[in-house]
Amino acid sequence: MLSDISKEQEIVNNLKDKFGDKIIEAKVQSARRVFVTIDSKSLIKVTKFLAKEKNYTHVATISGLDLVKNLAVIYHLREYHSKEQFITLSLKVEVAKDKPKLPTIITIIPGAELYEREVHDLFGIVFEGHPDLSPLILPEHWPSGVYPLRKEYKLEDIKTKIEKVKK
Amino acid sequence: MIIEILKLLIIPGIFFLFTLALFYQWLDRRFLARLQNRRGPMHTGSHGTLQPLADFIKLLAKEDIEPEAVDKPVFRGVPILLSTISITALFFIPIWGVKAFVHFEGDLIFMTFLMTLIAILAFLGGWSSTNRFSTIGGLRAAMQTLGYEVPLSLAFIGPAIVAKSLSISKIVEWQASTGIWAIILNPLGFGIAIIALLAELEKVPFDLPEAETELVAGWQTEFSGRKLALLRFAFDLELVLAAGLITSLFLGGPAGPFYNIPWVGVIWFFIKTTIVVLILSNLRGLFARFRIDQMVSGCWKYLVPLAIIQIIFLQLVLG
Amino acid sequence: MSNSTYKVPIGPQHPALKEPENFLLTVDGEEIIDVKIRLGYVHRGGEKAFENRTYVQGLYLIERVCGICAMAHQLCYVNNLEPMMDVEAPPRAQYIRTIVAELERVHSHLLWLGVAAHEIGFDTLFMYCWRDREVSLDLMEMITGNRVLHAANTIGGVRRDLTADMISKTRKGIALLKKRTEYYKKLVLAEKTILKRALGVGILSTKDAAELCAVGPTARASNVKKDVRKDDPYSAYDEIPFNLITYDLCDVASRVLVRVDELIESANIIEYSLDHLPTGPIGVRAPRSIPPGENVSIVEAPRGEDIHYCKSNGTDKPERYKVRAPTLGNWASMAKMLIGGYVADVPITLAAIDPCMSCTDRVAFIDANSGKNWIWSTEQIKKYSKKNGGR
Amino acid sequence: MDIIKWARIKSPWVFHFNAGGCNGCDIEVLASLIPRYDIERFGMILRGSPRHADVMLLTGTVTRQIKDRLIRIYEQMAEPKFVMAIGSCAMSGGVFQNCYSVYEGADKVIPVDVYVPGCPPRPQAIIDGAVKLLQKLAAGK
Amino acid sequence: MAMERELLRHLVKKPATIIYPFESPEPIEGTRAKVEIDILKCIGCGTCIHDCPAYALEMVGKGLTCDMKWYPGRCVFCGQCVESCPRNAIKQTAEHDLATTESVESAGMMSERFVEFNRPKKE
Ligand code: SF4
Ligand code: SF4
Ligand code: SF4
Ligand code: SF4
Ligand code: SF4
Ligand code: SF4
Ligand code: SF4
Ligand code: SF4
Repeated sequence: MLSDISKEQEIVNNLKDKFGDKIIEAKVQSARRVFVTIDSKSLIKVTKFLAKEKNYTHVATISGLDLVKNLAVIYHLREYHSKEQFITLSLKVEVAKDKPKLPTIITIIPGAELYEREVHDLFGIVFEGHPDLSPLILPEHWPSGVYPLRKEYKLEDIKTKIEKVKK
Repeated sequence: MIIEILKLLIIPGIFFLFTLALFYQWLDRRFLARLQNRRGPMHTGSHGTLQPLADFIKLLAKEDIEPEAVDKPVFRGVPILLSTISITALFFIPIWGVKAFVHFEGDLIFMTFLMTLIAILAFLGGWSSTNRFSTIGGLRAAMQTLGYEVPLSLAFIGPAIVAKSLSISKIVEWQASTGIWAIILNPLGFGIAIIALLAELEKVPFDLPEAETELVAGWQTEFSGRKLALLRFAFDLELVLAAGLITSLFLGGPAGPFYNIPWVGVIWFFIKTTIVVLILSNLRGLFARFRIDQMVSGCWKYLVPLAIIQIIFLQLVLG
Repeated sequence: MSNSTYKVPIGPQHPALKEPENFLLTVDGEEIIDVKIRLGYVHRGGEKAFENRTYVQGLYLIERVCGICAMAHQLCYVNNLEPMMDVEAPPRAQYIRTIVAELERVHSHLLWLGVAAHEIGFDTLFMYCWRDREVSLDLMEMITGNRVLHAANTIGGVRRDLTADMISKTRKGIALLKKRTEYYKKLVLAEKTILKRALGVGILSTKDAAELCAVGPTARASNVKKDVRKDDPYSAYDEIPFNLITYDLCDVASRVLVRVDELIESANIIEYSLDHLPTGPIGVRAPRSIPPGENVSIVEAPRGEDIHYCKSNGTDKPERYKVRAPTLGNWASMAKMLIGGYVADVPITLAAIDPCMSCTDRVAFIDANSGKNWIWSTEQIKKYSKKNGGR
Repeated sequence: MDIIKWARIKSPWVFHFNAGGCNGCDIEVLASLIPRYDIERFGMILRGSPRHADVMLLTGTVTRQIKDRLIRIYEQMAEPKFVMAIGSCAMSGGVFQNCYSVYEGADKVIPVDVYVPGCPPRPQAIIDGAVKLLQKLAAGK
Repeated sequence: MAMERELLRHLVKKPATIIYPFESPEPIEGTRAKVEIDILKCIGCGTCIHDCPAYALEMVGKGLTCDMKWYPGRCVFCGQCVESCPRNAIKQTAEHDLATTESVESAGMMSERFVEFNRPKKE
C-alpha cells in the first residue's frame, strides 16, 4: 500500500509518547487500520485519552478472543465526527482466563454497553462496573458457566450440555 | 303472499343478495389486482369467479376456535348480528322497481342508525376478544365512526332535500319520475358519501381498525372458522349496501330507459352499483392508510364543512 | 402507571416485522411513552460455526448471516481475508464486485421502499416497487447465478465474468430502473397520503444520530455525512465518482428521500463501472490457509456500515470471526424515534431504519433503562390486562 | 364432502412465520405475492393472524429461543392446518447445521407437510411447493 | 394524480403475471439449481465434500469405485462443489421445482433424503 499513513502513525506515536511501556504493541497495519495492544490495567486511562483528547467516541464493536491461556478483548474504536480521518483503531487487552475481569468503559463511551454484555455472554468476561450483565442473546435455559465461543467448548459438547440442562 | 315470499328469497331477496355480495367481492379483488398489474384469483371457477364462494365454504368448514379469555356471548353474537343487520339494511334499497321491499317515511334515518350499529358491533367484537390488537382495532372502529358519521348523514340529507322526503324509496321515485339524478345537484355530497362509505367499509385508506401491519388483523384477529366466514360475508354485504345506497340516493337507483319493465330496472341497478364498486376499488388502490387522528380531524376539517356547503348550495338553488 | 396506559407487544411474531423480535410498547391511548426490546430469536450461533468451517465454507456461511445484504457481507469477508493472504483481486474483479454490490443496493432500497409503502397501507405502491425490483433480481441472477444469495465472490476474485451480452442487458435494466426511480421520487413528493404519514414522523436529530452512533441511510437522513464508500473506499469505489446523499429533515420522509436518491446514485455508479470496466482476469488463486494475523474490514451495506474482524492461526479455519452488521448500529436510535409517536407510526418508523434482525441478533438488547430481561407470553398479557381493568 | 374439499383446495390462506432465518427466504415468500408471481391466483391470501390461516409458510432455522413460540403459533391455527417448510434452513438447518442454537429441521418441532428445497427457493419453487400441497390435498387426506 | 394515471394505465396493460406453473418465465442462463454429478467423470477425490458448506454431499466407498449422495434438503445451491471439482464432474441444472410432500414417519426426513449417483458396477 502506497497510501499516506502519516495520520495513523501520528496517533500511534501519540499513544506511545503518552503511555510509554503500557503500550505492549502498536502497529499500523495498512491505511486506516491501527492495532494497539495495551496492558489491561491502563485500559481506562487509554480509552479516556482517546475519547476525550482524540475524539475516538464511536465504538464500532467489541470482539472477544480466546488465546487458550488468556482471553482477549478488542475494542474497535473510531473517530466519529471528522470526515478525513476514518481510522479504525483496534485496542486489544488481555486478561487471564481464570480471572476474567476488566473495568467497563461505558462510563466513557455509553454505546459500549450492549457490546460488553455480548462479550460477557459469549466469553464470560466480567466487566466490573457494568450495571447489568444478565444473559443477552443466549436462549433461555442456557447452562450457566458455558461460554460458547471459548475454545474449550467444541460444538458437540455445547449441544450435549444444552440437552442435559433441558432434561 | 307467495309472491312476497318469493321476492324475499329470490329477487331483491336473500339468494340474490348473497350472489351479488360474492360477485362484488370477486370484482373488487380482480379489479384491484388489475390496477396493481396482477391477475388476482383466476384458477377457481371461470376467471376465479367462484373464489369468494370457496373462501366462504372453506371457512364454514374450518375449526372454530374460541380463545379462553373471550367474552363468549358477545363474541358469538357479533358475527351473527353483523350479517343480519347488513341483510336487513339491504331490504331498504329499491332494486326491483322504484319501491324497496321495506319502505316507510324516515327509513333513511333508520339506515344511518343501522350503519352506526355496524360500527358499534365492530367495537364490541374487538372488545370481547380481549386481545390487545383486537381491542385497539375495536376502539379505532369506534373512533372512526365519530369521524365519518356526521359527514355521511349530511351527505345523505342532500338527496333528501332535493326529493323532499326522508324515505329512500321516495327519493328514488322522485329521481325516476323527474329524470334528474341527485348527483347533478349534489356532486359534493356524492364524493363525501363515497369517502365516508369507504371508511364504513374499513377499506384502505380507512382500514385502520384492521390495519395489518399495525394490528395483525385488528378487531377480527381472534375470530376463526364460521365466525370469520360470517364476518367476511357481512362485509361483502356491506359493500353491496354501500354501492346500493349510493346508487339509490345519487344515481337514481333502477331508473333508466325502460326501467318500468322489471328486469330492465334490475339491470340498470346492477350496472350502476358495479360502477360504484369499481370507483371504490380504484380509491382503494390509490391511497395510503391514514392515521387515526389524521382521519378523524380530516373528516371534521374538510368533509363536514364541504357537506354543509353542499346543503347551503341546495337551499339556495331550490329555495 | 395510570389505567389509561397499556402495553402493546409487537412481536416476536408480528406482521410488521419480517423477523421475529419482541418489542413492548407502553402506550397511552395511541401515543407511545416507552419502548422495550428483546432480541435473540434469530441467534443461530453462527460465530462459533465459523471456527469449524474452512475459509471456503465460510464464504457461504457469511452470506447467510443475512439474505438482503448478502453481497455486502461476502464482500466484507473477502476484503478481510485477501490482505491477510497477501493476494489482491484483479481490477476487473473489483469492478464486477462493485457492480454487484450496487445492484444489491438497488434491490435492497426498492425492497425497502415497497415495504415502507406496505407499512402505511399503500399496497399498490408495494406491488409496483417489488415488480420493478424483479428487474434488478433478474440482472443479479444473470450475473451471479442466483436471485438472492449470490455467491458472487471467491477469495481472490469473482466467480463469473461479465460478457458483452450481459453488459448490454444490464445497461437496459438499469436505464429502466432509473426511469422508474424518478417516477417514484415524483410520486413520493406529490402524493399527499404518503407525505402525511412520513413528514415529521420518527425524528432523529443530527446530534442524536451522532451520539447514538447511527449508521447508513438513517444517519445520512439526519444530515450526518458518513458513508464508508467515501471514507474508507474498498473495491473500485475510490475510482468512481458519486455523490454522498444527505437530507436534513431528520424524519421518515428524509429517510425515504435519501434512499430514493441513492437508488439513482447507484444506477449511475453501475453505469460508470460498466463504461470503465477494465479488461483482464477475474480472479487469482488464493491459498487455502492464512498465516497467523488479524484484520478488520468495513463495508457500506445498503443499511449502513458492516464491520468484520478476523483472526487467523495458520490453518485453513479462522481462529475467530466476528461480525457486526449494520442494523445493530441503529438500534439505539430506534427507541429514540419511537417514543412520543403514535402506535400507527410504529411500523413505518421501524421500517424507516429497515431493521433486519438476523444479523443483529448476536447482540440482543433489552431495555436501556432497567435492562431487565423479560418476554411477555400471551397468558401474561391476558393476566396483565385483567389486572388493569381490561381497557 | 366433496364440496368442502374443493373449497379447501381452492382457498388456502397462508401465514408467514420466520423461525430465525436470514431474510432470504422471507423476501422470496413476499416476492411470491407480487405481480410477477401473484399467488392470489390460487386464492392464497397472506393473513396476519394465524387463526385465519390454513397454511403456515415456515422459513428459517428453528432456533432454541423461538421453538416455544412456534409451537404456540402452530396450536393457534385452526384445523385443518398445513405447514410448508421453505428453504434448506427449515428442512435441515442448511449451512447452520450443527450450530449450537438451532434445531436441524423444523420437522423435529412441528409436523411438516411440504418441503421446498432452495436457499432461498425462488418464488416459482414456492409456488411449486404450494401446488404440490394442493395436489396432495386433492388426492386424499 | 400521478398515481391515478399510473393505475389507469395498468388497466389496459397486460398484467406482469407469469401464470406459473402453466407457463414458465424466460430461463436465465447460468442459474444455479439442482446438483447433478457425472459419476463416470468423478475420481473420488473428495474436494467437493470438503468444500461443501452445508454437508450436502457424501461419498459412499472410496476413490474410483465410490458412489455419491446429494441431499437436496441440505444443499444451499451455492455452487462451490461445481467450482471445486477438478474433473468438472458436477454441474447444476436449472431445475428448481424440487418440492416434495412425501411423508416419512421419522422426523427430520428431508435431511435424510438424498439423490444417489451410482457407478455402473462391472459384472
Ligand atoms: S409484509 Fe405485509 S403482508 Fe406480509 S406479513 Fe408483513 S404485514 Fe403481512
Ligand atoms: S446472531 Fe446472526 S450473525 Fe450472529 S451468530 Fe447468530 S446467526 Fe450468526
Ligand atoms: S441489516 Fe443485517 S439483516 Fe438487514 S439486510 Fe443487512 S445484514 Fe441483513
Ligand atoms: S434457507 Fe437459505 S435463504 Fe432461507 S433462511 Fe436459510 S439461509 Fe436464508
Ligand atoms: S482439500 Fe484436497 S487434498 Fe485436502 S483433504 Fe480435501 S481433497 Fe484431500
Ligand atoms: S451446491 Fe453448495 S451446498 Fe449444494 S452440494 Fe454443492 S457445495 Fe454443497
Ligand atoms: S470433486 Fe469432483 S471428482 Fe472429486 S469427489 Fe467431488 S465430484 Fe468427484
Ligand atoms: S490433473 Fe487435476 S485431477 Fe488430475 S491430479 Fe492434477 S489436479 Fe488432480
